[in-house]
Amino acid sequence: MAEFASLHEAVAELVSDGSTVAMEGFTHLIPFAAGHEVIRQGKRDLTLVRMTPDVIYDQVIGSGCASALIFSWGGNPGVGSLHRLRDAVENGYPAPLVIEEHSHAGMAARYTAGASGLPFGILDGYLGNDLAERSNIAVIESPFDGRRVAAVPALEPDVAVLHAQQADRRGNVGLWGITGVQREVALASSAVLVTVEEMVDVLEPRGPNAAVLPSWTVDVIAVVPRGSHPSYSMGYTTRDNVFYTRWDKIARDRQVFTQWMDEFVVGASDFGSYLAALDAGTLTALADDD
Amino acid sequence: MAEFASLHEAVAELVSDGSTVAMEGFTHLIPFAAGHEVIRQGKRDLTLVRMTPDVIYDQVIGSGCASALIFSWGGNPGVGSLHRLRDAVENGYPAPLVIEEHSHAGMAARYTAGASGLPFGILDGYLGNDLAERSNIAVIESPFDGRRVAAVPALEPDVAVLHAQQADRRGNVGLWGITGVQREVALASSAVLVTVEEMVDVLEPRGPNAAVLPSWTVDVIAVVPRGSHPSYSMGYTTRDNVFYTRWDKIARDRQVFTQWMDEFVVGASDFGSYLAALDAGTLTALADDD
Amino acid sequence: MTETAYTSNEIMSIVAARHLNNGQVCFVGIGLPSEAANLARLTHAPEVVLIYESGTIGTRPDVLPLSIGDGELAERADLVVSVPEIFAYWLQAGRVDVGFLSAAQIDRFGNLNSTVIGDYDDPKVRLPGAGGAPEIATLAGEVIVMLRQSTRTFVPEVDFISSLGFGRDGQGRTGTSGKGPTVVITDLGVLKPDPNTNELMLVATHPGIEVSEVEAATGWQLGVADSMGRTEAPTEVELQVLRDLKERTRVAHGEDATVRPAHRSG
Amino acid sequence: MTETAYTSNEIMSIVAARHLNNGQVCFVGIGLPSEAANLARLTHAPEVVLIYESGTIGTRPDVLPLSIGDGELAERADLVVSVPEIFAYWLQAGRVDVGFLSAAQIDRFGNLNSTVIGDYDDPKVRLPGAGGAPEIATLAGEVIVMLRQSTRTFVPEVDFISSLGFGRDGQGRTGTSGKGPTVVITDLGVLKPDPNTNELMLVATHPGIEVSEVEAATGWQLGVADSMGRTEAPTEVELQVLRDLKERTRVAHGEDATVRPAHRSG
Repeated sequence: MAEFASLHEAVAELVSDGSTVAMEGFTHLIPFAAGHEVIRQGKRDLTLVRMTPDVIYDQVIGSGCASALIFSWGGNPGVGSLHRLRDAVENGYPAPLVIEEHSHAGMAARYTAGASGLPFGILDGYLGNDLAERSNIAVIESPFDGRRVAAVPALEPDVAVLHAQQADRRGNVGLWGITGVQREVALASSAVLVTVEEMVDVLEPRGPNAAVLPSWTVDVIAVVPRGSHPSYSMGYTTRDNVFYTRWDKIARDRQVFTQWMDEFVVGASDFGSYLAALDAGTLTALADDD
Repeated sequence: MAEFASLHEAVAELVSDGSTVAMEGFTHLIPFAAGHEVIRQGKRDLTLVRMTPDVIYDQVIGSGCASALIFSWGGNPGVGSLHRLRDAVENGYPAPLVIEEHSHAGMAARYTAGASGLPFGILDGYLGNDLAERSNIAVIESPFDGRRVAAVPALEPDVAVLHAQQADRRGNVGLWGITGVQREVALASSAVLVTVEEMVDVLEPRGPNAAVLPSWTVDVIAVVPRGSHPSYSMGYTTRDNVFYTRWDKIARDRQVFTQWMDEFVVGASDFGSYLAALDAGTLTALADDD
Repeated sequence: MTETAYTSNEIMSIVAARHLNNGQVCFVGIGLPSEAANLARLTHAPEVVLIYESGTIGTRPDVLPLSIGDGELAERADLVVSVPEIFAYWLQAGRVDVGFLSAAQIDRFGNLNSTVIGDYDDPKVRLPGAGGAPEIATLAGEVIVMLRQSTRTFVPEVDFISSLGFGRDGQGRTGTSGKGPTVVITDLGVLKPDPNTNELMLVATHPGIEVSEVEAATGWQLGVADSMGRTEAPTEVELQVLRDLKERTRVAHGEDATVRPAHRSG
Repeated sequence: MTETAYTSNEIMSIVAARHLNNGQVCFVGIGLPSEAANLARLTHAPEVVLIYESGTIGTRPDVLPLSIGDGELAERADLVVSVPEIFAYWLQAGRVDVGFLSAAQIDRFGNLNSTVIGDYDDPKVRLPGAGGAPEIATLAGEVIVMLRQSTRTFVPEVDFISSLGFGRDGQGRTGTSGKGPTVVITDLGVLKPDPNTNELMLVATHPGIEVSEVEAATGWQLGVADSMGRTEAPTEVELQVLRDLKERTRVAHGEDATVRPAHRSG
């Protein structure tokens, strides 16, 4: 059964230096508050996993918490590059980052194999491109008709870190809308940390594609309203497109980045300071000032 | 885009002698009306596919429409044997029936491979039992850690025959509750025939696990209220447990079976006669009379 | 005897229910396994998680389902998933602690037959088939078998292994992640595999049942544990909860209450 | 000229939209591909089925999404599925007629690079990566590429093949089910693979664009079709529908309307 805890306690309990951590979300329900807490607690040497690393991984990588990244697309959605990710890969700043990259279909098959307890997954993929030789891909033949398919090893992170809309009092987690690979990640990982917008008596999806993670598949839940900002939580918050645009300017400069992180994340007591700055309109002031 | 048609037209268009037909449903949403129409049109030499053949396949097999059955569990749920299925397998009556049997997990993996366009599926299954040597199973090793898994060939029926709760006017099909392997069967099959309880302006699921088959994945839809009797359509009808009990008596005797089929299926103009007898309380009179 | 009278089905369900611990995740079959699992949930194991192969997870039916896909199971579940998912993401991934199985036959090494009596290609009795059991038997953490005991059901060697116990030689579980049948509960007593040979041996008899009766109902020379146990009689609470459950089921499904009498008078 | 003035992005979107037929199933990327696909849907192809890799199927956004996972896409979809499913059940199973792709670089055999400029292990520019494109490139019935044309983007050979066109020798599609890039739409004209060599050649120029301009913007000796076509100028309707869509988008997302001015004054 899932236990409820503060976000500080949840991260301290589940994320260790050296952990393989998957903070997932396909532009929706991205666990920013949890990512901030990982940075605040100064975790080191993490292997980050995610299909679509975006601004939160830019922040974690730029803060020197990670030594490796397993991914398929890393960018600021609708805006452009992740400058901290690029600085790490291109210049080894603030620390070198070992990358292992796949296609989306390959990552999805890896997570699915992990969630299914299989040693590998198969897909009609990795044909004719240069990804195959950069990743751990095998080709196997169908024992029935000889057709060749790609095989990819199961992906089983130590910790899945997710944001969802609701948890009920028994610790069942409800999410809906675009749910990406979140169910597969939760079921593939050894431990599951979930932040939620709200605790409710009964899960009540307010959109399509409703899913439930039963309490017994979740380890720790922290209630963190607006915890997916600047991404969104369908039915609760909308995407802060302005923030994503401003992030480009903040992350482009090492010093501005560090100053921003110090002010709103590292030097803050919790996610509340960040939300207060957001409400006061000062969160992206560093990007306005030049 | 799906077209709407009468059930007579739908079956005539999509089901041919010799077709491989999967009338699926996991005790819920079983396409009885469509199965009756297949019998009424005197289809022959069908290869029937289903994880859980139940009373409708007892009727189809007993009527001599099938020459083969691919399945994993064939019984009258909560009651006992399917006497017509047994008579075909044990005595070749009314015609011999070639069977190919799997475990549920194996059938699910076969349908999933079919829905995914893969030549085969893999599972941790068929260990230490006598099914493996009776079916087309292979063992393959993980190219990454050598762990052995079972491989099963993709299953791609010619026609999926399903019952669902709703279709909207554009031909999108909505179903909910226990949906079994219905989505996988629809996506694995070359053609899809769906009967629905009701045509609606907007799909409105009234239960958990709502799913949609988009119009362009469906070939023909026939509106047949109560078309899943004696199984049920969550939100519309309840399971007729009495019918299943009575069926045991009807199917046990070749002559009683034939008389019942002649009266309510073969000799009827359409599913309406069957429903009229149901409402009049005469549908299972043959089982009362001894 | 001073205890309340009870039927042999009742004691099977009650003893099986006692083997399920609170908080365990249990993959349940229809019939006696479902009755036992729900009895456990309604007595000492309120947080047991019941999974049915129709895709219902964490279900708390108020009445017993007649089929594995009753609407009751879906309406009262924490979540409902597809059948491919229930086998891949939930059973295969090792999330099931206990599988509850029954069968037509069991042999001395706990192998189960639900496929065929006689020759496969020329069967004496064609049974329904294996269903979900083969993978429950190998992937659930352990398996509890429930089966009424007679020389027809407890045979030296099954005609067909639908679901693996310990194999034809008692040492056939190589490559399986689960422990297999750790306990077999019958209407006469309780059997467990011998720690060395994995041959099923009698470890307890139900109240009023003699060892000789169990031996006579077994198709092989039944071994008996050094320290034979005696099943504790059903408590008033166990019987009451079970009977209430079955009465609710009878009323809800309407079969006996409204149909059988009409049938008898017809 | 008598036509309404238009931008180079606008003609790219309009020409690309014309290549999409009513009723086709289209796997759409963010940016210009999304703009073009929705323009087609709002003009001549109302029954086009748009799929985004976030799992939204048959979506009809009223405004353009800024990210591949905008709520707008989910709210206005016929159905929303998981990401593993969108790739396995929908793309891989061959249900997608047209894939719309973009990239940082394309080479003369239509291979796409969105991974890295320079050496992989010591990159000059680390790009976002391949995302969903590698399998769209091999599994969609055909691929439409949209890319602004310059010698930096149209190179003889890409540094890294993220998504297969016709391979490094133009004959590298063995084993793929889709036809690959059948058309490349740029701000200057339209290119198609030569039927024999699969080398991209110019088949049409946009209004006001000379062949020499396209040649100058191409990193290899560009072949030109025997019968060169001329892109029909955008119609009033095409331009109006596109501009209305972009205006709705601007207002909905609020970026330019409310934020940029504040920023400029900041």
